[in-house]
Amino acid sequence: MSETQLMLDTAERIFADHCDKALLDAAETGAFPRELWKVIAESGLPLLATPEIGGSLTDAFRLLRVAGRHAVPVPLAEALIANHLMGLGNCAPRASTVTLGIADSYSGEGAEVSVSLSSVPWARSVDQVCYVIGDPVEIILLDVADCDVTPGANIAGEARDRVSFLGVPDRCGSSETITVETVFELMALSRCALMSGALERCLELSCDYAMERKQFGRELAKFQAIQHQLAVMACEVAAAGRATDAAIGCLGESRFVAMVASAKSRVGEAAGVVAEIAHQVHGAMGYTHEHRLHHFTRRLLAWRDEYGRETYWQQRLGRDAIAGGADATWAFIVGR
Amino acid sequence: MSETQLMLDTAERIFADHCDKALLDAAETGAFPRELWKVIAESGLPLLATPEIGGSLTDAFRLLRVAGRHAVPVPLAEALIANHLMGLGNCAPRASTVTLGIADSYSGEGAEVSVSLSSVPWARSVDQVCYVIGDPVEIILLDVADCDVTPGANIAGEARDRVSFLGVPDRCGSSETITVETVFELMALSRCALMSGALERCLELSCDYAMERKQFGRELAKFQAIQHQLAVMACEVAAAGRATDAAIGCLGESRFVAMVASAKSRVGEAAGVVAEIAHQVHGAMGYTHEHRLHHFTRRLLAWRDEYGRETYWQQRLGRDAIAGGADATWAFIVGR
Amino acid sequence: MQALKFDDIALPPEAEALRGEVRAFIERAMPQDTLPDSDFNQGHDPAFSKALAEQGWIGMTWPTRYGGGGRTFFERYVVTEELLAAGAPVSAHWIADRQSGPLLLRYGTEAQRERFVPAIARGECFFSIGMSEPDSGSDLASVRTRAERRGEGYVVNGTKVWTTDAQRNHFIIALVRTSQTSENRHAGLSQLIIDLKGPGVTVRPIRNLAGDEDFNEVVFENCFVGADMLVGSEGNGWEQVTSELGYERSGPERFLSAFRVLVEFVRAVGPDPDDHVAAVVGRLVSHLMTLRAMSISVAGMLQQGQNPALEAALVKALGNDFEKSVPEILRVAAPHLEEGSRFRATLAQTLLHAPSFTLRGGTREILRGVIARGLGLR
Amino acid sequence: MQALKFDDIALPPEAEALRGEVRAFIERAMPQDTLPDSDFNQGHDPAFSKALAEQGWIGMTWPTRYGGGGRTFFERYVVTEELLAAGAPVSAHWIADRQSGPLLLRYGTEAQRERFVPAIARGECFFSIGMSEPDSGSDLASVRTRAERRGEGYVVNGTKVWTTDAQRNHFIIALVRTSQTSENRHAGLSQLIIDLKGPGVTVRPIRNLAGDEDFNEVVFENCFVGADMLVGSEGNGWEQVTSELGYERSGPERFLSAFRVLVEFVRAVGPDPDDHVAAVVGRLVSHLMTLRAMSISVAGMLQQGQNPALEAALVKALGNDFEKSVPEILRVAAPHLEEGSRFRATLAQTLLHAPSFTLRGGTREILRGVIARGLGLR
Repeated sequence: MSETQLMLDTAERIFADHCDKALLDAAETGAFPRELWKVIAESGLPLLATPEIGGSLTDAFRLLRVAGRHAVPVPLAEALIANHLMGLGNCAPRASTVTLGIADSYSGEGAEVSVSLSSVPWARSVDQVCYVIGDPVEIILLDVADCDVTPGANIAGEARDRVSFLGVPDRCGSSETITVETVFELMALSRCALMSGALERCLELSCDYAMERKQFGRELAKFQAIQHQLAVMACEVAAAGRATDAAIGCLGESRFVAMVASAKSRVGEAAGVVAEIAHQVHGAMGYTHEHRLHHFTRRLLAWRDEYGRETYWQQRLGRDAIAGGADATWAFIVGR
Repeated sequence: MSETQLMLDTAERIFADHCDKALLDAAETGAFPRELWKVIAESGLPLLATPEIGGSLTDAFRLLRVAGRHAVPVPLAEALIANHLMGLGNCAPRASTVTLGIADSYSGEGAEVSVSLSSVPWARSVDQVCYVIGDPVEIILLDVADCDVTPGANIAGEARDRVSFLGVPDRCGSSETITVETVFELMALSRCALMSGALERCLELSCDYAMERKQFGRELAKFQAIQHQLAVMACEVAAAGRATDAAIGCLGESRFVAMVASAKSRVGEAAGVVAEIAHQVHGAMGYTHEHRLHHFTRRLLAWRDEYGRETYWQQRLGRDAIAGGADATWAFIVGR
Repeated sequence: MQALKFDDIALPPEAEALRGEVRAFIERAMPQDTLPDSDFNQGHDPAFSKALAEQGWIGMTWPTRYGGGGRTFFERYVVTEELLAAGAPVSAHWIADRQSGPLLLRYGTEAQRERFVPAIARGECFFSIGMSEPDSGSDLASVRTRAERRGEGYVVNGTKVWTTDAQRNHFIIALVRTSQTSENRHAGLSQLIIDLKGPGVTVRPIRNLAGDEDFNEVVFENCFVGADMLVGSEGNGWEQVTSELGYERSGPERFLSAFRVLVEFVRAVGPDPDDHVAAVVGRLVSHLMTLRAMSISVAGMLQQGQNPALEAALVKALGNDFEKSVPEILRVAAPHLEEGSRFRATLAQTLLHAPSFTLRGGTREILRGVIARGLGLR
Repeated sequence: MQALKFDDIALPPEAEALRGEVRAFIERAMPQDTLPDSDFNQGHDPAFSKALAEQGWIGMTWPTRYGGGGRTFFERYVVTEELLAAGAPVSAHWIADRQSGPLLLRYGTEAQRERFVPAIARGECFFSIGMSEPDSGSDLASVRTRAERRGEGYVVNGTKVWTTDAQRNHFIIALVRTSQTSENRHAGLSQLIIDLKGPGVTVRPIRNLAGDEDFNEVVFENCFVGADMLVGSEGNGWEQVTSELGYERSGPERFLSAFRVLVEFVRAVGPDPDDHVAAVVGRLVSHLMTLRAMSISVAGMLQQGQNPALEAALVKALGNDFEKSVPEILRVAAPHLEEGSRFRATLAQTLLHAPSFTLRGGTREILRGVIARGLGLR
């Protein structure tokens, strides 16, 4: 635990040092923050979930929550999971920088394949793109140099690129312990963790602003209506954090899918409510580009859509809950 | 217009004089308020929408709004529409008391029919039950004495009886100007009008209570959070009233169905919000049977379900709106 | 701003081990003639409470020397949530088990503990709460019921109101004023145990809007109460009540009150509903799973001796809003509302009781105020 | 409690007669290169405004002797709602048409009327509002920009902020302090017309979170303004501003801002969606039909010379909450969010702009306060 805390403190320091307003603004115009990425890589953080260094996926998701607090504009979630997958494939992590995508069209016989991946974070700026395919899954690495990359961005200005590849990819092992679905679930959880951090930050920014800003001669925080809005916000932030932790706590268990479904849905709901209240409290100031609030609120709006909207996960969770029949609804919720 | 106002004032006086707490309580245990019904009948109000006395359906719905303000526990809406239907069928209104139902199962050849109607207001206490059937519609009157009546009640304790009949009913004419659906729509609008009145009353009761009741040394009304809740309530009450009036204003027009759908859905939504806030503001006091608030809030909960829940009308309205295609959405809303 | 801290605590194996037993008991002991209701205020059934006590499931966390079970909060949590989820009738022993027992163990005299606590644990002694008064609302410090010293005890005069089950329970622990109002509105209050069937006490049931009689008005007229019935020390009532309110903060009863509506909804929609119905169920399930995890965190933090006051208020505020929303959400999501179906009956019952959900232990306004204070805003 | 009074007013035939013409014009004049946006703040297009003016649809209700159309509020209503529903670019002339023109007609000097009003009606003269300041928030009485008498005019110093389109428009009507703050915070304020391109005025665009520059900071440094640019009388600014805010109270712009998202949603789901999608559309349509009826009532009551202040605030508060909820509701109701679809693009644009919906003419808090006052609660 204390080793984990040490790691989180290190990460917090790195992120706080580097992720200032200027860096976030630059990243959102498409400038990859190489210096930050180098520091992060040197710290070993992207390897946290590879068996080699004894780290765990649990720590990786805790790290992402801290990253969310700072809107860290690098593909850290992708690198963490890609390296984890390479580890599962018994393939040593590379010195190269790597991102991760989901193959949305794939064909190929023999060695040569044609694959395309949409919305890959920062594909344009890294060395390799990882994805998984098949059953049992093969872990594949593409050299970006061999790919067609079309830059794109999500609503938060985060790089989300389209990647096409035709050729013989680098197959770096396979795994029986996971499926293509598992990777989707892990990535959904990564967005929960990132959102939980960003939500905390929105609450802090809003409370600070309310304490500081005066209107009609007294601080906003003294108005009962504002207090109640911030209370509602705190409820949502707390629920999101708890739902995320609960899912992280079930990694590797049979409950995991249900917990991820619950978390992604619950956190996604919180994201909408919190973003709205945060802007409501901040007024015109929070609507400016100059204020840092929007780096967090726009990411919330983007991340809640990535790897399954609320509706998607609610349908899955609902069908699973219903499957056992009405009298087993409670047992489903409790997990036993 | 002034004649209408005179009628509404008369009605207001009759309802205010008679519909006290004791009468409402008694009616909810199943005791039909005969004295009140007699006074109403003598005033001619139930005949407001029959061609004979030159009244109009518009006035009938305005009257129902006043009735809703007093939770008048007699089948006034049913009598108004039944008498209107008898008028359409060129059949003189009877001296007898009448209610109205929707046939939910019907069979019969020749003169003899078997029909059953569910949730008929006060069937047990009136002389006749009116319903319509067929295309073109026939207006039918059943003598309650010839029916099987199973007493029942809705969530508000209002008499809603099941009526079965086997035999030769009293056919009192037919009409080409309406359909079975029209009657359903008129009844849905009757519930909008009743709810609009009850909603206004809930707002009044809540504002009065907040002005009167002290907590922590000052009136509830002085707390910003309570003010804001009452403001939200006022918005809903206003919307419900306006939606109802708009539908009443379209009686006989091709827009009528859309306007009723919009009104029943919008008013039903308002009912839930307003009932909740009213109880929130009233605290424990409003939860007691002794307080009059619940006569209105429970009726709101009942009436929003009668003649089509929100969902039902939303689906119909939505399908109609979609039918013209995306670029005609606006024209649908405007009605041209 | 104070950080929101919910430790990632799961129920330990020894608590989970109990679950099967509890379910088997419920299967056996659940009355068949009423609609199950997850609202802890519904269903006052002394026989059921007695049977529960025989399992050792009342006063579970209390010391064995007072008839308690010496078990953990987690074990109690499992029993409580299973009972509520099943809609079992728990109202008779509820307050005694959750509030009065712990209060007496903490502040009571040895004689009080010996007299009342084992009886509660046996399911033979039921308590009511005597806090609210006709004009107090959420403002407990405005209590006006007076207790004047007279000989070996107190003479009590005044009126308590909204006292759940006072007409059925044995005792009330009343918050009374033992000295005049001073500058400090919280001073001069004390707690007395009063026999609800004793002389000088009149209990008048108050019908609620659903037609049931759960609430009561309790009037004390020159009611003599022995000094040995003073709980804790004279004048310390405010502090005691405040800590007592802590017990009712964030258990599963804070978000499960409408649970049976969900169960009947799932039954009504059948095994293969459309996408929207599935999503509605999934959404409510995700809220329940999350609230439950938060609530278990608070239980665990209490077990570790922490004081998670802000976190408890968050659970309570969220849970309250959630349980009120459940019947409204399921009502419009239901494909049909069949007359006479279990879903419709459960829905109607819960809709009528829903206004009472927020009356318990602080309105929404009060809770949000507590949270705002926790956030450092006031 | 004051009764809520919405007369059942429908648009009269002469107003409806205009609708076809307006639609034909939009069909013809609508720019093809941008996504239609129903937010009145989006789309500053002087050419479009000019074309609109040529139809006689700017300053429609103003006297013909000042270049106005002498038409009714109802006719203006039809033009406005058709433009917004189509997502036409109306931002350039919006403030001049809705606020500045009426203000000058009511309070301006004859010379001001003759100079500005016909130019506005020709679509050649655009105005901005100069009320908010860096520290004022919703509290307009705290204005600190000073205007000191100097010779034949005033010297203005201070900063206005959140001034929409100041970098593109011609004039600003600034609320300034012409005498020292006194006990009465509302005294000593005046309104001046200031040339945004003139000496002593610096306009700095403020980028918003969507990356656009609509807002500006407007700095006055020893900016000389002739006395003939004083609107109304010196010291009467507060009253004038309050009546000016009335003009922006409850038109269709209060609930249509997100309308194009609904249109694209209907396009995306196709002609035969499932029941839930149909219900979602029906629900939003019912809200729109209701808000529109309420809004037309207010227009009609204004036309009759009534002052429906409470009713206007109700429409605005409801409309605001509604238009913010639209993108959120449609986002989760959409069966899929196809990358690159018009629905997704419109949704994203509206989600980013949604925080600004409540910044206009009073936050939710302010509006609810106005309503509470109307209800007699404060």
